[in-house]
Amino acid sequence: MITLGLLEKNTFLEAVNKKSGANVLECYQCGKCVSTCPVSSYMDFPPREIMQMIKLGLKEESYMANSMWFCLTCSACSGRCPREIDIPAVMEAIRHLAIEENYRSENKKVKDIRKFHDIFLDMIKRYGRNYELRMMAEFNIRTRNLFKDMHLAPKALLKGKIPIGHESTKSAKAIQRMFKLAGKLEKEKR
Amino acid sequence: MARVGVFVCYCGANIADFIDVPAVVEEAKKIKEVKISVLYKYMCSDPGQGMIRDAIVQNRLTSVVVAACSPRMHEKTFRKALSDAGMNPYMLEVANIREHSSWVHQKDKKAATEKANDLIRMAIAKSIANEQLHEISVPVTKRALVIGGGIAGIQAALDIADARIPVTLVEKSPSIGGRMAQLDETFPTLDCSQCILTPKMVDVASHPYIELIPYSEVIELDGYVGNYKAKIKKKASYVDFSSCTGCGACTQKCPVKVPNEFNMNIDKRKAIYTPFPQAVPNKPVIDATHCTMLLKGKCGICAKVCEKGSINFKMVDEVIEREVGAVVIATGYDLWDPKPYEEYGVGRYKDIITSLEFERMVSASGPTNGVPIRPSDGKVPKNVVFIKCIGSRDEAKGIEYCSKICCMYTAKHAILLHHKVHDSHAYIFYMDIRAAGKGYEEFVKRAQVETAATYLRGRVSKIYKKGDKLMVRGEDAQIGQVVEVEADLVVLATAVIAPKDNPSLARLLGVSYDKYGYMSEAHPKLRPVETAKAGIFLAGCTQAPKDIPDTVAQASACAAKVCGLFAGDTLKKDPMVSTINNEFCSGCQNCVKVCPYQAIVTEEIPLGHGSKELRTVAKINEGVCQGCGSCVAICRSMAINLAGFTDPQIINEIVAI
Amino acid sequence: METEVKEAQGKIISAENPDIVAPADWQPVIMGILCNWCSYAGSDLTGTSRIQYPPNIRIIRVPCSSRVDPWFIIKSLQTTADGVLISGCHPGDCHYISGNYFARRRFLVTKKLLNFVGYHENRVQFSWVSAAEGPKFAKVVAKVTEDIKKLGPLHRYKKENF
Amino acid sequence: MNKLTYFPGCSAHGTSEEFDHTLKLVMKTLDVQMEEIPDWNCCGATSAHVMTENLALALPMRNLVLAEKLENKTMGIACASCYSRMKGTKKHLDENPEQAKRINSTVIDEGEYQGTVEIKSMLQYCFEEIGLETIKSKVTKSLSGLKVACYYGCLLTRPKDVTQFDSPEYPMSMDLLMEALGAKAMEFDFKTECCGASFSISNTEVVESLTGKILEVAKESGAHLIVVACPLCQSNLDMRQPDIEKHSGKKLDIPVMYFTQLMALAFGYPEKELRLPKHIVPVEAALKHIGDPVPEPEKVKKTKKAVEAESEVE
Ligand SMILES: Cc1cc2nc3c(=O)[nH]c(=O)nc-3n(C[C@H](O)[C@H](O)[C@H](O)COP(=O)(O)OP(=O)(O)OC[C@H]3O[C@@H](n4cnc5c(N)ncnc54)[C@H](O)[C@@H]3O)c2cc1C
Ligand SMILES: Cc1cc2nc3c(=O)[nH]c(=O)nc-3n(C[C@H](O)[C@H](O)[C@H](O)COP(=O)(O)OP(=O)(O)OC[C@H]3O[C@@H](n4cnc5c(N)ncnc54)[C@H](O)[C@@H]3O)c2cc1C
Ligand code: SF4
Ligand code: SF4
Ligand code: SF4
Ligand code: SF4
Ligand code: SF4
Ligand code: SF4
Ligand code: SF4
Ligand code: SF4
Repeated sequence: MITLGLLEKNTFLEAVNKKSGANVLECYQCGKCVSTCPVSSYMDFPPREIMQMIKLGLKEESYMANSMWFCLTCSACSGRCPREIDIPAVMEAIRHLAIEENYRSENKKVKDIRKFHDIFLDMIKRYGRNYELRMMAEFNIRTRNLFKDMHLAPKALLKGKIPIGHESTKSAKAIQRMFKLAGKLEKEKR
Repeated sequence: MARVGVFVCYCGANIADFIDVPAVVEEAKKIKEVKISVLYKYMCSDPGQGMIRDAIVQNRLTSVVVAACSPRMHEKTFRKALSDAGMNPYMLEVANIREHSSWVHQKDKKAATEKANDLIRMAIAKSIANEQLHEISVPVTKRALVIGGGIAGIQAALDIADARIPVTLVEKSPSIGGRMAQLDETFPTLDCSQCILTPKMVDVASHPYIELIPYSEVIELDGYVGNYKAKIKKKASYVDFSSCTGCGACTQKCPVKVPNEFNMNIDKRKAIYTPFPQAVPNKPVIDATHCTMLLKGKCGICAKVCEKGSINFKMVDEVIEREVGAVVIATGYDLWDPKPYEEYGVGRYKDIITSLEFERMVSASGPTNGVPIRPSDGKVPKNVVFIKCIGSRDEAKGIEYCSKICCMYTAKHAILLHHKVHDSHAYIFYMDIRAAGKGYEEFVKRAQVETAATYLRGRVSKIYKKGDKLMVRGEDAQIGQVVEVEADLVVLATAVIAPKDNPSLARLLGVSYDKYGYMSEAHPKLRPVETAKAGIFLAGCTQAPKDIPDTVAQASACAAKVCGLFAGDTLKKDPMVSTINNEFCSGCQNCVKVCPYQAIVTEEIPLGHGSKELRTVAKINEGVCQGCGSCVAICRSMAINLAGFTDPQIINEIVAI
Repeated sequence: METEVKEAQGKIISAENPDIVAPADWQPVIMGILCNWCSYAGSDLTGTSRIQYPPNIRIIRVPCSSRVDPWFIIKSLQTTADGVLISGCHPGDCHYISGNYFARRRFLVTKKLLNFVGYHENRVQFSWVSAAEGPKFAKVVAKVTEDIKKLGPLHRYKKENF
Repeated sequence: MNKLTYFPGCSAHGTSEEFDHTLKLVMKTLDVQMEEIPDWNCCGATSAHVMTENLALALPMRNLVLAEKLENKTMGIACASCYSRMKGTKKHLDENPEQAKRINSTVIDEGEYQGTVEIKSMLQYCFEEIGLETIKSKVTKSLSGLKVACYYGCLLTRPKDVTQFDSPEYPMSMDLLMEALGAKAMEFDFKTECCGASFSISNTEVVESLTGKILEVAKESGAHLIVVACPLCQSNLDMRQPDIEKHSGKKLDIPVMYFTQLMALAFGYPEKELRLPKHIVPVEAALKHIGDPVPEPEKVKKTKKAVEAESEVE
């Protein structure tokens, strides 16, 4: 059971609205997003429920949900939402707020997803471009699932599907500088 | 020189306890125009009024100021006292020293007294500038014009005509009946629509006080309440209604087939047709956009078979005029086209139909003899999915409002489906069930329990094809699961929208309409059947979506309003209206733009005395003007004055303190 | 522009014109122009409810706020009043459909003009009071009175005003 | 000769080399000169977007700044994901000039952001700039007999206010393009359903389920193969198929080709130029359908009841 006290000022709602540019209060719980969303069945709270949680000011519960990590930003839901709510922007807002406020879900899948994104960014930082084989390998090592997808690898490599070498931008320096400055901007914002 | 009488009221203790009234009486006497200033316990009582009457006569007063309660209370009472004494009643001013002073400054008698003095000074100053006014009386033409012959127009016309007031009923299509004629059985009682409607249609046709003009439109309306002049365009029907017997021989033989709009294009009609068998009038018209004779000069079969010689290919549109005193607008509604629902495959899948198409199919006299079928293969569907709020409550694709009737007719459709196809099942996707009305919730319960229709709470997000089934996907929010229903047929409860020519009609009638195109009522709660333009009323869906019970109630209310308006031989009107002094008018027409009642028109007058050249000036129709004063304030030439609230009157008040 | 009352040796000085002074017990005169259907009815309700408010306001009744000619405002400030309150129906509730809408636009322009010629913007105020808002009317009057008091007199002090 | 700035995206030189290659062939035939952005970098894909707002804007911005240095007005992007990131970024930057300035500071070495290039996906470029008529005129080998299901994925047409191209629910541009080549585009309801591309490594379970459904419906449509315009879609639909078949026990066996491969084929390039061996699900059998006899389009059958009803009106 959740006890709802006096919700004089829903600061969580305000923060999400501000960051996303959407107005969550407009959601009238029609559920069209839920049956649109390709991954709603994997979310512990599908979009409609997340909207309601924000309205109720349930900040921690929202931060600990896996929903925004599963969101593929496919915009299918927002394209159909009768109230034209930018749902992926709301998901993104919760995600960024959770990162900023250092909430970390212990859910294995969420951890995997976060790791993947970290590695991907790392890859770009190092090479300026994505190096697919290395990334797959690194992901598998870091998620302790060494042999995941490995059955695909020989065939893919053989067929030239996944190249062995990699390219990188000449100005790797420029990219690294960008990462540094962007990181600084991120901190300033807080 | 003005001679003013001041009458100060104690109002028992209400005024006297908080204002030094004797001092107020004395203060008024200081003003030189004041010829008499007196005090009385209850000014509004008979002796009080008597005092005023006597004083008027004895002191030859030219205006009267009563210092008492709010003019909203007793202005009428005191005006009557004035006229009883032979004085023009509009020479009265009331100083509101009770609501505006004694009751609101009870702790400061000095200040309350000062304020009372000021209020009385202001009233005296104003009254000196008052002019003699006379109630306006306008003649009335006792004939009503009803536009639109759906159930709303039919009911209004019958009720007015039953009061022996002549009615002209103008219907755009070849027959009256409107949407109700297309319905099968109707909620909440499941009466057969045709059975309750057709007798009324016949009554219209035979009523001695009703002139039915089908296949026509109103194209112009001039004048004002009680005195409108309407121009009506009768479209060429190419059939002489006076000789045609309605035998139908022409229709039978006509070789041209056209999609039948009455049956939602499920079947075909001929180029010469009556929209449906019970049509009133039951005379055919030729659809000029399809008849090959009219298009290419070939055919003429109908003329050959007509024994009465009623067919006339040379017929042209005709404009007729009617003088009427009141107008009832009853142009009904349209249904929203669901094409924007691309995610449902609307337009690609034949087995997705609209509610009105379903209604025609289940109608016993409909194109499929009362059995619903799948348009794709003609098979009778078993699993039927109904989706509500299509285009309604959907600002992304349709409109924001709730269409009000679809929750109910969808419940009805579930019941009717079950009646027609016993082994069928209805699934209903809904967001809310809006069943507020007498017997409505009970009716929905019937659908839920007796028919065992499955209600699923959620908006459908996608429909796709699997074999010959349509897979309908939506969330069932009650169990928090996405569900897919295998459907044979999908019925969309499409939004009710305003007829698309409502705005142009509204403009020509001079009434206002809202952003959706519905005609606007004068007040949403207290004047729901009147428009802001006096003498023009609204009935049925032309004002907002509503079901038959509400439509009929509103239509009868319109009739009552019309009868009320026509109760006397003339209409009495408050004289506090504006007039334009055309000598000052520069012709800028700013006033024309601001008048909320379109009371101001322009006219041409000679440029100077005896000059042949003309100039444009504005003119106010006192029958239409409601006396708001907008035009007065906007006129830069100071050409307009509002009786009772003239510039001199108000300036006098301002400087009187 | 200064909004605080300037007091010098027991006198109040006009915010706009230092030459205009009044004694410390000075009370402003406020001209209230109210539409008949909403605000005037609302002010009547204040009375029937016996809600007390400052006695400085003098009320003129007009059919609609759209009847208010900017000239009335100017004339009031020039001759008798230290402030003007105009009040009409809420937007959308106008008895005459759209009058208050036109009125509002006109007032904003008038206010700008008055500002331009040197009047403090609080001298002229507008409000929406419905026929049911008796308490609101009292509040509005109290606030306007308070505001005008801060601005000091507009006219050379006349004893007989108070 | 038309000139076009080209952003290939990371996979063009990797997993989707056949896309890049055939695109270049096709553009040559269509007389378009492609100029690759020198020293471009990864657009950050979903990852940057997921984790940090500033980086998600900075990475594409660098490319935009580099592209502005070239003369061409238009930039064509091969990958739908890159396209979405770049175009979304541009829209955001143009709408928030203050933030644009701030982000620009991180890549200021490359130059000042102007917002002058117009971004199009390669499909959009073919459809809008080149036009179906021109494409039709270059066809030397009609693909008639071949039935295809066009899969657009989510990012090519969504969100609408970003892409400004075709319908987000039932787009037709690729279908029309295929018909211009002579192939038959089948009615396909899952044209824009998401395949879960950004989870292709981190959450394969999700991808399998989403992809499986799309493949099934495509198969159901009667198509011989699926046509795509995005490397991520291609690799997901193609590479995952064996696993999906294994886990579901259903035979799918539906090849997934780039629209440019089919264009190259229709323009007369030999099959070996299509780099068919790179496909996990073999393509050759499907292409054998080219030249199959095409049946007359079926007439819509009128419902019997409806016809009967007609004579009862009177
Ligand atoms: C599928 C469906 C099922 C329904 N079922 C029920 C039910 O079971 N029970 C119930 O109570 N209600 C039901 N309704 C609602 C019902 O149809 C309406 O309440 C009713 O028809 C409204 O009547 P009306 O006269 O206002 O409008 P209409 O029936 O639309 O009549 C308007 C008339 O005006 C004419 N007209 C339009 N413009 C002009 C013009 N410019 N000049 C002249 N004439 C013009 C039109 O030709 C038409 O004849 C249903 C509605 C739908 C869509
Ligand atoms: C909490 C609440 C809030 C509401 N808010 C709104 C709102 O915001 N907007 C809105 O549109 N509606 C609202 N309503 C509905 C509104 O109150 C009614 O629609 C309206 O009052 C109905 O008016 P009436 O004249 O039919 O009935 P009533 O107001 O009940 O009047 C009936 C009168 O008849 C008298 N009477 C009864 N029996 C007899 C008898 N035998 N002989 C003589 N006299 C008798 C009664 O004393 C009474 O004076 C609200 C209702 C409630 C309960
Ligand atoms: S589709 Fe939009 S309105 Fe409906 S539940 Fe989802 S967010 Fe809310
Ligand atoms: S944008 Fe996210 S929430 Fe919306 S449908 Fe796609 S995955 Fe689901
Ligand atoms: S055949 Fe002649 S009389 Fe008979 S319906 Fe036709 S027009 Fe009328
Ligand atoms: S003349 Fe026209 S209406 Fe008459 S039968 Fe021929 S096609 Fe039909
Ligand atoms: S009446 Fe019911 S179905 Fe119709 S719009 Fe309103 S809620 Fe939706
Ligand atoms: S009973 Fe009242 S609150 Fe309940 S649904 Fe009906 S109208 Fe709404
Ligand atoms: S605003 Fe005055 S001057 Fe202008 S047209 Fe009207 S009456 Fe004449
Ligand atoms: S007073 Fe009002 S209603 Fe009368 S003419 Fe002027 S603007 Fe129109």
